[in-house]
Amino acid sequence: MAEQFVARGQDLELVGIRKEFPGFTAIENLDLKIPAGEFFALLGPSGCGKTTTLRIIAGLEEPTVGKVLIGGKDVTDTKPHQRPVNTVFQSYALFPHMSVLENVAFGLRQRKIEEPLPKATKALELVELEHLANRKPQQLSGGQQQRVALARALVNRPALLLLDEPLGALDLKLRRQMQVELKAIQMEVGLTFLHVTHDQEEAMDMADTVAVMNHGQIEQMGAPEALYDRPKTAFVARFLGQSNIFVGDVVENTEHTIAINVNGQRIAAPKLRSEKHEGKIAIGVRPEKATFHETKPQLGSEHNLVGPGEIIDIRFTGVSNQYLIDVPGFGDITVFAQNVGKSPVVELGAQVYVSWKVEHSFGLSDLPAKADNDEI
Amino acid sequence: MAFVALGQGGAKSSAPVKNSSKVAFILLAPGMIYLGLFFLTPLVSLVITSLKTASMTGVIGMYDYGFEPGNYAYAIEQYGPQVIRSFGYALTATVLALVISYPIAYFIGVKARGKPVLQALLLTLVIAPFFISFLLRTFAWKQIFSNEAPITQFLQSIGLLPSDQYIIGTSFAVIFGLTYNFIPFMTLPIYTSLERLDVRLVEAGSDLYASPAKTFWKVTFPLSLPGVISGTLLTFIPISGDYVNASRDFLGGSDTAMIGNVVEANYFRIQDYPTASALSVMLMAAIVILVSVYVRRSGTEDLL
Amino acid sequence: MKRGLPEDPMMRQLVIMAREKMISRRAALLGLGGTAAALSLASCAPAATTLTPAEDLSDSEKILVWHNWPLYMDGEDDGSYPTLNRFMDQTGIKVEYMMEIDDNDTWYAKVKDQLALGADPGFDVACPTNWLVDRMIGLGYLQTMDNANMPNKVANLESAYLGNANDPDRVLSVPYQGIIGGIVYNKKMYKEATGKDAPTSLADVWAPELKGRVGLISEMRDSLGLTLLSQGVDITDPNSLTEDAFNAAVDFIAAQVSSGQIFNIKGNSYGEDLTNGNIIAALAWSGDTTILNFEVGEDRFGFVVPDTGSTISSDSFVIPMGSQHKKNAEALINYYYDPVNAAELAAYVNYVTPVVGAKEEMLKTDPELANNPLIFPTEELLSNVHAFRPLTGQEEQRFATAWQNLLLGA
Amino acid sequence: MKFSLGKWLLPTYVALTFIFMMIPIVYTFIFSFNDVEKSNIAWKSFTFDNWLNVCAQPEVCHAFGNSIAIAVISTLVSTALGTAIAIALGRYKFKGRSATNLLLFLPMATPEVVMGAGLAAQFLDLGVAKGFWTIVIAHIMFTLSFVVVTVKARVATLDPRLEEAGSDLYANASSVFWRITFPLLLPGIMAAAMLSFALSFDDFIITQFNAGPDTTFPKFVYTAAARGIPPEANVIGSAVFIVAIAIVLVVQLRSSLKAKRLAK
Repeated sequence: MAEQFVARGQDLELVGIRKEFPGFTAIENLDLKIPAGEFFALLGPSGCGKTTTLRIIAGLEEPTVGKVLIGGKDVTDTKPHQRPVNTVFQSYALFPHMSVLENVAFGLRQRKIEEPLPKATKALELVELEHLANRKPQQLSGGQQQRVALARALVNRPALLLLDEPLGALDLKLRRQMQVELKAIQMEVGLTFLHVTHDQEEAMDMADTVAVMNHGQIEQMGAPEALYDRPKTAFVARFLGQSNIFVGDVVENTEHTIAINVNGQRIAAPKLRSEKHEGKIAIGVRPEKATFHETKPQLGSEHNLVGPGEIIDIRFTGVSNQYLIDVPGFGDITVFAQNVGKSPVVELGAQVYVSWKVEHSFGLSDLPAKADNDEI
Repeated sequence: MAFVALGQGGAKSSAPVKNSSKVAFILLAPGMIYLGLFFLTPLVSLVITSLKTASMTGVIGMYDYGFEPGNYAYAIEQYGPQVIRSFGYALTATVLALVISYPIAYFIGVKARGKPVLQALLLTLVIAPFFISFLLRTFAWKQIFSNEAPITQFLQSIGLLPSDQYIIGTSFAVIFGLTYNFIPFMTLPIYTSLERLDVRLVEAGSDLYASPAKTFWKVTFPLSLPGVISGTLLTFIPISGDYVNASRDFLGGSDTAMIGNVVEANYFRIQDYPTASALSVMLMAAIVILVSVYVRRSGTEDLL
Repeated sequence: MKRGLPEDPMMRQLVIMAREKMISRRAALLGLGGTAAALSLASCAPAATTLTPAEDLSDSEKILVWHNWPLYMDGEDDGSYPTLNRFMDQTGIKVEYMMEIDDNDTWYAKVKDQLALGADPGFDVACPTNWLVDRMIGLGYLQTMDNANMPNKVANLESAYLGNANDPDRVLSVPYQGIIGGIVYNKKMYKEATGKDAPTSLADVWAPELKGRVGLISEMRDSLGLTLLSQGVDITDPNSLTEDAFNAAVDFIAAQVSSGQIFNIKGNSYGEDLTNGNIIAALAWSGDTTILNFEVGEDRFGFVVPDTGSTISSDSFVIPMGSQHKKNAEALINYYYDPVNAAELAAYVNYVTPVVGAKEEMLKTDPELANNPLIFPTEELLSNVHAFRPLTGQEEQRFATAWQNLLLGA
Repeated sequence: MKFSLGKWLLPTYVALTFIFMMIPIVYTFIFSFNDVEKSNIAWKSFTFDNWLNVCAQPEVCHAFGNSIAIAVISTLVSTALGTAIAIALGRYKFKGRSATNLLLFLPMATPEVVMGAGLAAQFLDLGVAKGFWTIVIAHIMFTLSFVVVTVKARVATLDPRLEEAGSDLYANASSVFWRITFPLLLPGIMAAAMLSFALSFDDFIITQFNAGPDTTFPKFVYTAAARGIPPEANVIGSAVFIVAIAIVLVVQLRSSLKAKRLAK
């Protein structure tokens, strides 16, 4: 067993994982490969199967079908304690009957590693909690408990560290601070991190690679920027940030551009940024990429233009204003405008036009489901 | 049965339950086999014994396997009054215990809330009688109520008790003893459910109903019902089978015998095992029917 | 239903034998064991399993467990047990003396499983009452003792106890004490209540002045025996003591209970009711009177044999098949058949001693007690004392049930 | 209850009831100092002798020793069996769950006389001689369900993630149990063991049916009641009471103080 433990991250590979529970299927068919040393985030709404995936990797659940490989080795049939994997649980799961130090030393003791206490103390130093070593977990604040849980996992130098929404229970400020710390620690120790979260900002902020999961399947995977810039499905487009999505039949299919007809108006997207090129497709744009005009602007074919519509809601969020514009035949369109001193730019009820550059459009592989619309 | 979970609260965690029949089986098997061997099979033995016939040898205490439902008819015919008396005593003592216990449970569970030391002390006082032999306590009452004791003399002197009547040996003494002995069994479950009662509900109630009595009957009491049910069952069942209090050597007399006394006498004195078993089977059946009706009516399925 | 002679020839023979035994009153009333044993043996023979005595370890294990009744050993009140301690000193046998028998039935219920298996029932020697001894002999639960180890018994056993059909040498059970049943009463309270010095008949006990102040011992053969005698029934005779007669007596007692005449029917604790004044008079045992007086420290209680006659029974040493200390038990029996020891014991327990020479010994130490007819009954007293006739298994079951149902109330 | 809201009425009632509850206990205690030889009925004079020479009545001590031995053995077994069942019920899904619950509930809903007579009938049929071990068997049987209920309540409050965290941290199944599950369940298991001990120690009815010639403290008291309970029995009863109350008070006060501290 001991040779499995290396002070360096290892690859994780999931092959054809399927997990059925009585009455429902949590994971449909999952293939996933996380290279060693990467900070990988599994992002999705609750119930999408991400926690189940994590539990399968940790060995706490058995997959119905499929294999789990860590460092190229098939560990599907091994017990949790035999896997070079540690988990930081959402609820921290600190042992209430042991001191902080004993909690951290637990894994070391189980593996009969020499000098467990000095090593545990070192790990506590890493999370800056060595002064609380003799306290009981219940006597610590939420953030402190979270750091103990992290130290308890990290001290084992696992090939793979699993983080199950570890920041979920913290308040916003603490969460930001912990995000920074987590990332710093990951860089420092160079382990493979698999972070499960439903917080898209957290995922984008910390991860090298983000996988968006929905209904037991990974919908899209990639670097945070790429994912945000070019979502491939309506779900990703709406779960990762906000999107305005328009559905229509393809009326134009040239070398560089795809255009659809929405209620008589042409909306175009670059062909390279489109998943489908014919039939009924959906084209979207991020709200911050769109601008509005109080009078109908004269724009060329490199712009999409819809309107006029009525501003039905204005929300002030500090750095920007969010405008909700009801364009007949298009539904509600969201536009973010930088807060550059004059706020709001226009009044509620004003008639405006919305435009954006065609190069900012993205064409989706599917059509938005009703439910996805409701989420926004 | 909540009283045993004393001081542990009843917080149900939404723990995901592991799905492993194999491990569960290994954990369950020894205990369940034990109960099967020494609880269920004995009940079957009881039924078999209750149908045995007198041995052809005519030796006292010897019976042959057989099918003699007449044992039941005999038991009912011969011991009907004792059976009725048992349930009458049990019912009276249960109601008395409930009336006496509820205010105590209310005080500890609601009024003493937020004073953990007081609460702990009072709870200890409630369970204190458990720690001195039940027989010694009952015997003490016998002495306290004996004919020459001051209490009897006093009651006779003020005319509350005729001069040729005594306390010991009467139904009053037996019901008194039964009530006394089972008060803790009633208090603890009621306390447990009142302890979990959200005081804000009572406050909301008094907000809406104004009268404390109405608040009590409309809010507090219904919320404590699971404890009341648990308590009444915990009191009624053991009382209906008790034979110590009604024994002549304790608080009983010539016409206080209960089912338990009949079973004891038939078992130990005349070795009429079939009759003793038939009575036990009938007692068990009556209790099972009563419990299931009671539980169904009050809607508390989760007795454990 | 009048009961004639049984149909079964063997039973018939036994009953005839039993009746022949009654020719000598004294012999009949004290020689209880044999006839009854023969009767019950005959009736239960098919069920009796053949048990074999356990290996006797007396030579290596100097211990002995003795089950006996309370108030049945000298020095019991302060735990000093003078005669018993002397026995232990003399023989080196450590006796564990346990007051386990409060009631023949409940004691028997406790030990019968082990007896039936021939296993160690928790005692090496015990002194149950003759009717229960009969049952145990009939079932083959008892070891045969060796007279060679009990020379005192051979020499001093009251001749009236010899000559049983089933146990001619009394080697299956050896009498410990004889018990006379009669009326125990509180002298002062009785006088206050009735104006009379002492009750003379059972009718006195049922007098309205004693309403609610009468106790009854729960031993069927004594309480009902006295009642039956008062109703003119000859309790030694199956033709007189029929089931109808028995049931009539039960009904009579039941009426006394329901009218409130009888305060309680109890085992040994009737003594407590007497000492704390719950009751004034009781149908009870002779020997307890002296002990109760000793306990209260004054001559408070008296005992009378009712004019219609008293009951008598005996408690006997028995050794169960499962005992591994038969020789130790025999040594104990032999010890208590030494007249000196028997006299010392009798002076304390005040029951009828079966040991010849005990009276002479007691005359030396306590002449007054030696002339106590309750310990050394006179012929006159014995002429009015009767033993409850042996019952067949079925009879015993029915009688005992009727009696228990009375005790359980309506 | 209408009146209970009166400031003093309810506390007064509670105080009076507690005094009432204590009467026979105090009586038993006082009469343990009575200078009598045998039947401890009327008060004679004060003495410490009964306390100093408890075993002057060897039967009392013998019965007490038996009771302790039986209670210890049956508590150990029923606590082990019951804890396993409680864990299975609280942690695992399995078929026949409701049947299991029913089988566990039934002994608590069965009058003792029925259980006692039933088991005795079985021993009779099997030709088993009753004695020490049949008492132990009977006591394990009727205390088992109470152990399950008590421990189950504790299992319900135990976060299963803690056990998962243990196995995640390289602890095998037995380490997880002994280092995590067991210590966390310990308060519940201790409570169950105490309850089981108390139930066994004080049981009379089931014991009487299955004791054979062996005796226990309650059985001794029952038998002795017929001729007067010796003061030594009061001594043992009072001593057990004092020790038990001391233990319970310490445990209760400690846990309530702890709860108070944590609540802050």
